[in-house]
Amino acid sequence: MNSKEPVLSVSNLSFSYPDRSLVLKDLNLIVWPGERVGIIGPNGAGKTTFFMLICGVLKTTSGEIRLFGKPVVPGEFHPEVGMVFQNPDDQLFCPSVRDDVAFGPRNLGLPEEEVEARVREAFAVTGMQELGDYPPHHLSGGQKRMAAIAGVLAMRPRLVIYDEPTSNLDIRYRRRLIHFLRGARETMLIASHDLEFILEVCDRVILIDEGRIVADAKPREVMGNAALMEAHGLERPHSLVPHAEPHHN
Amino acid sequence: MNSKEPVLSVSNLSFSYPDRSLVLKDLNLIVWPGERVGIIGPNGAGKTTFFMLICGVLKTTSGEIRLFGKPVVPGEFHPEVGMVFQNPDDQLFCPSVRDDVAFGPRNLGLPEEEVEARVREAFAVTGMQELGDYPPHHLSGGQKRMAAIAGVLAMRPRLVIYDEPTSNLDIRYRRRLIHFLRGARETMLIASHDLEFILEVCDRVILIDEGRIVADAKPREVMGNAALMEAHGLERPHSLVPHAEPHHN
Amino acid sequence: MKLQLDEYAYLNTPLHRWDPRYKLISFMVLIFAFSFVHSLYLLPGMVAVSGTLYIVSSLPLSFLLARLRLPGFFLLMMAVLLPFLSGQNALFYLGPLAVKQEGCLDLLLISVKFLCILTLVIILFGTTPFLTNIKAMRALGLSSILADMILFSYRYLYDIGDKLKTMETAMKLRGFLRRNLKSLGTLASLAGTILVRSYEQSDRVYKAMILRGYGQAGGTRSGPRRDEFQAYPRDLAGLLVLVFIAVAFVVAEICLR
Amino acid sequence: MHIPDGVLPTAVCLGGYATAGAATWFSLRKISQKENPREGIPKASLLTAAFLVASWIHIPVPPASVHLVLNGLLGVVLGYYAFPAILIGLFFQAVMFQHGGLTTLGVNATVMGVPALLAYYLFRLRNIFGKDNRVGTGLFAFLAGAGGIGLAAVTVFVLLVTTIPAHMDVEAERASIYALTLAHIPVMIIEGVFTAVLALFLQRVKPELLEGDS
Ligand SMILES: Nc1ncnc2c1ncn2[C@@H]1O[C@H](COP(=O)(O)OP(=O)(O)OP(=O)(O)O)[C@@H](O)[C@H]1O
Ligand SMILES: Nc1ncnc2c1ncn2[C@@H]1O[C@H](COP(=O)(O)OP(=O)(O)OP(=O)(O)O)[C@@H](O)[C@H]1O
Ligand SMILES: [Mg+2]
Ligand SMILES: [Mg+2]
Repeated sequence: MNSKEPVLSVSNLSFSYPDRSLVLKDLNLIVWPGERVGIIGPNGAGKTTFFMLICGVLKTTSGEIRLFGKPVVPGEFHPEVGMVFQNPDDQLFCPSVRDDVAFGPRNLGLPEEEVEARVREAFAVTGMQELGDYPPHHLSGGQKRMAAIAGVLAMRPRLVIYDEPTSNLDIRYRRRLIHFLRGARETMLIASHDLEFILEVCDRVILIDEGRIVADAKPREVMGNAALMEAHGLERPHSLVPHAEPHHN
Repeated sequence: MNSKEPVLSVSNLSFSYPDRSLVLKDLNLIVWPGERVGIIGPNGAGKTTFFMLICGVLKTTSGEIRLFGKPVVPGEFHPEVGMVFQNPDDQLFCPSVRDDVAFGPRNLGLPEEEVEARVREAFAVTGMQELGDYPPHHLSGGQKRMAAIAGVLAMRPRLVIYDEPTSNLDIRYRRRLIHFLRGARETMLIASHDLEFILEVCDRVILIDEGRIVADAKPREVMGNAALMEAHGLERPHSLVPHAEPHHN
Repeated sequence: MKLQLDEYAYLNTPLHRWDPRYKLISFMVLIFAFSFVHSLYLLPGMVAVSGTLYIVSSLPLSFLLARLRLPGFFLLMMAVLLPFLSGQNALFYLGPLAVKQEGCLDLLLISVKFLCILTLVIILFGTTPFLTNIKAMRALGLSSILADMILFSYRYLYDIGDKLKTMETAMKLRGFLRRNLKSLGTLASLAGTILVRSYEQSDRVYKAMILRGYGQAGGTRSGPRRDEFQAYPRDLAGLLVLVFIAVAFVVAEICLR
Repeated sequence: MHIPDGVLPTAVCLGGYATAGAATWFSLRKISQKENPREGIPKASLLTAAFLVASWIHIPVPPASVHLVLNGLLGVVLGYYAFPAILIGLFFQAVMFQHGGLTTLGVNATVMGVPALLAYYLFRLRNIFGKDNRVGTGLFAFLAGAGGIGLAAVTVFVLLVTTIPAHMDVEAERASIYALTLAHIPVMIIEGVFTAVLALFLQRVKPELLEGDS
């Protein structure tokens, strides 16, 4: 997998909000194609801020971010990168689900048949076909999340960023999402407080606290380390406590 | 505990929305003082609707709900009942956290010293003292949730209803909430998709699916029953799978 | 919150099948022709035209009646004032007040025109999904800034309406009763919170939009292209029929003056 | 408050569309001069929806309750976006709630929107006292709120009374305009107070929202 150039490379990144200094402090990180990187850490650790910087929505205070070898220019649009926001309400801004999914491909300037095809494909992946004509605000929480994901996938990004994808999902939808993510081929960054979910989906975990990367290793190594987890206000997930009876195949 | 009159008694309750019939079907339920009742079930099961009916926000289609022996009259105010909404933003509408917490006691017509005392007490319980002068929309998700809880507690309700209290909370805040709820003396109804949380806090669990009560028993009985849980799109929580190493004292 | 303007837009009648762009133009022309009418002799014709269209649309009568409630107040106010204020020739006396002939005729004219135009508006927006109508307006050349604003506001109207309802509930649960003017301050902070939350949400929405290429290749257009609509000769025929009727009313009005 | 269909002569309706078109053009030009117009669209749309919703809050005026129009406040908060916002808000009200009308959309938008723009200019005068002065903000917000609705009301009455009853004599016309205007003074006071309280709330919680043009 490491044969090609990195998808994302971050060097010496620091960031301050006007009224809050050094939310991120000297971050270094390289993500390779096909990796599924989980990002964990307490509320206010800086996860969302980090994602906004990667997308060029916020401007770095110092340091550099490169996507697919090219430096990120704030305010510029990067069709290779898709982001699913923490709150799907922020992301579903069109009056119908179908319009929302078509929004991105249309902005790419694709011809109408190609837009159609993309929408159909994204619907098929997320299982949203029947809900296409619904207004997004009539959907349940789980369906909204799936619609937001469909909207991002329709742009065929090579890197997808998910910010807390399981919050407000019931267990049925959560399982569907796990299933779908494990089958996907894009590179992913996933921030979540749901550690069991990270454990099931990711092949690498980064622990952030107070704007610093505290650990970066295989999920079982980071999250199985009870001392490390507790030092950063987290807990070892239940499934990493040794069990008498196996319960995942 | 069963010595006194029930806090809540629901008999043959059914409910339909104008455009969606029988969201709740023939519910029967009695809750005794001091009970901590967890309510679980998939998205759209009817949990929030049930809470709205108890508070008299919605009007029952048929059947009866009694609180502390008196029938619930829709639109009437019940100071004995407090509700923490699924989304704390819906609940925080004053310019500062302190004003927000004082809002309820002021509406009760209490003298200003008493209002003060209530606010101080609610702050102490939730640990919000330092944030009193902040505007609620500058708080983080977890702090907003705690502020909403403080506002409800300041009214000293005898029955408190929590709708998804842990969604968007990080593990630190979640643990603090568990701690606080386990120490509280009020009767509680708690709806949540976080089954581990329900397991730690409640002494009784009700499983609702498609508007019907499917199970009503001790948490370990309901949630430990893998067949029952899976039949209703749920999963047995990890901590109920037999363990080799104890991890809760 | 339910507005259910396009509750019956799924029905299948000639009016429902009509290309929304042609329907929009035809109805607007007819509506303006109706508003031009002043002659009492043309009123039966107006009632006949709008009544026929309503029957063709297959919308239930209750749908129309439910929508009359709010504007009904305005009519009531006119009914109370006009017959007494307008004109010289008293028809009869109600105690000391003279009920004047001209006033009554004014009232008749205004109410009939009002009802007929209202019926047309309800057919226009009741037989096409609202969004399709906005898309048709854009296809007809409505400024894309305005069209985008309409689409986004429509989208958030429901959202914010639901928020308001939930917040009012939360206030009531904490003992807030709007009994007197003293609650003005609390209601103002309720409205203020709605504004602040919408403003902050708009910031996040904007970020989500640029991440999906808003304002890139396709300009500010977020909706459909012109080729979403397809017109057939029967769409044009419908347009010609309604425009002909509209012209007939205008000509008749001018001749009768 | 909004004039329904079928009441005004066609010439007045078309005139209304002309003035509304001019005001919209003026506003959009000011907007494109000032800031990134792309950024303004989601902001203005969300606030348009929020204002429409806020105007559904009913204010208890014993023994009844009233809904506010809030056009003065709209000017105070939205600045040059106020006119397009009012145009769209009235369009929704006309087609969804049959409040106002399609032929009279231009007239209604002019009647509500021009006072909103004036209220915006009036509110900017608070800078005499400095942006953080609460007395200045409260005072000018009251004037903007009361003036916005007052001006709109008087214009509506003049339009209605002079155009509808074709057979009314001048004397009676003038008398009824005065009467209707006087009857509206309590409404003006309530709108003014509400706008002032709300502006003070915003100044405390989210001062950016009051800057309208920034
Ligand atoms: N616009 C802003 N202005 C100032 N400070 C901000 C802003 N947004 C976030 N912050 C602060 O920056 C820090 C990092 O916030 P961020 O949203 O990145 O955290 P997070 O890791 O995503 O947390 P969560 O788990 O709650 O989503 C927090 O302390 C937060 O209060
Ligand atoms: N205002 C409404 N009008 C019509 N249907 C509604 C309304 N509110 C909820 N419903 C429907 O009623 C059902 C029950 O909704 P409810 O909100 O009670 O579910 P819930 O158990 O709280 O779900 P969640 O876990 O997502 O919070 C759902 O199918 C929902 O779509
Ligand atoms: Mg975050
Ligand atoms: Mg719910």
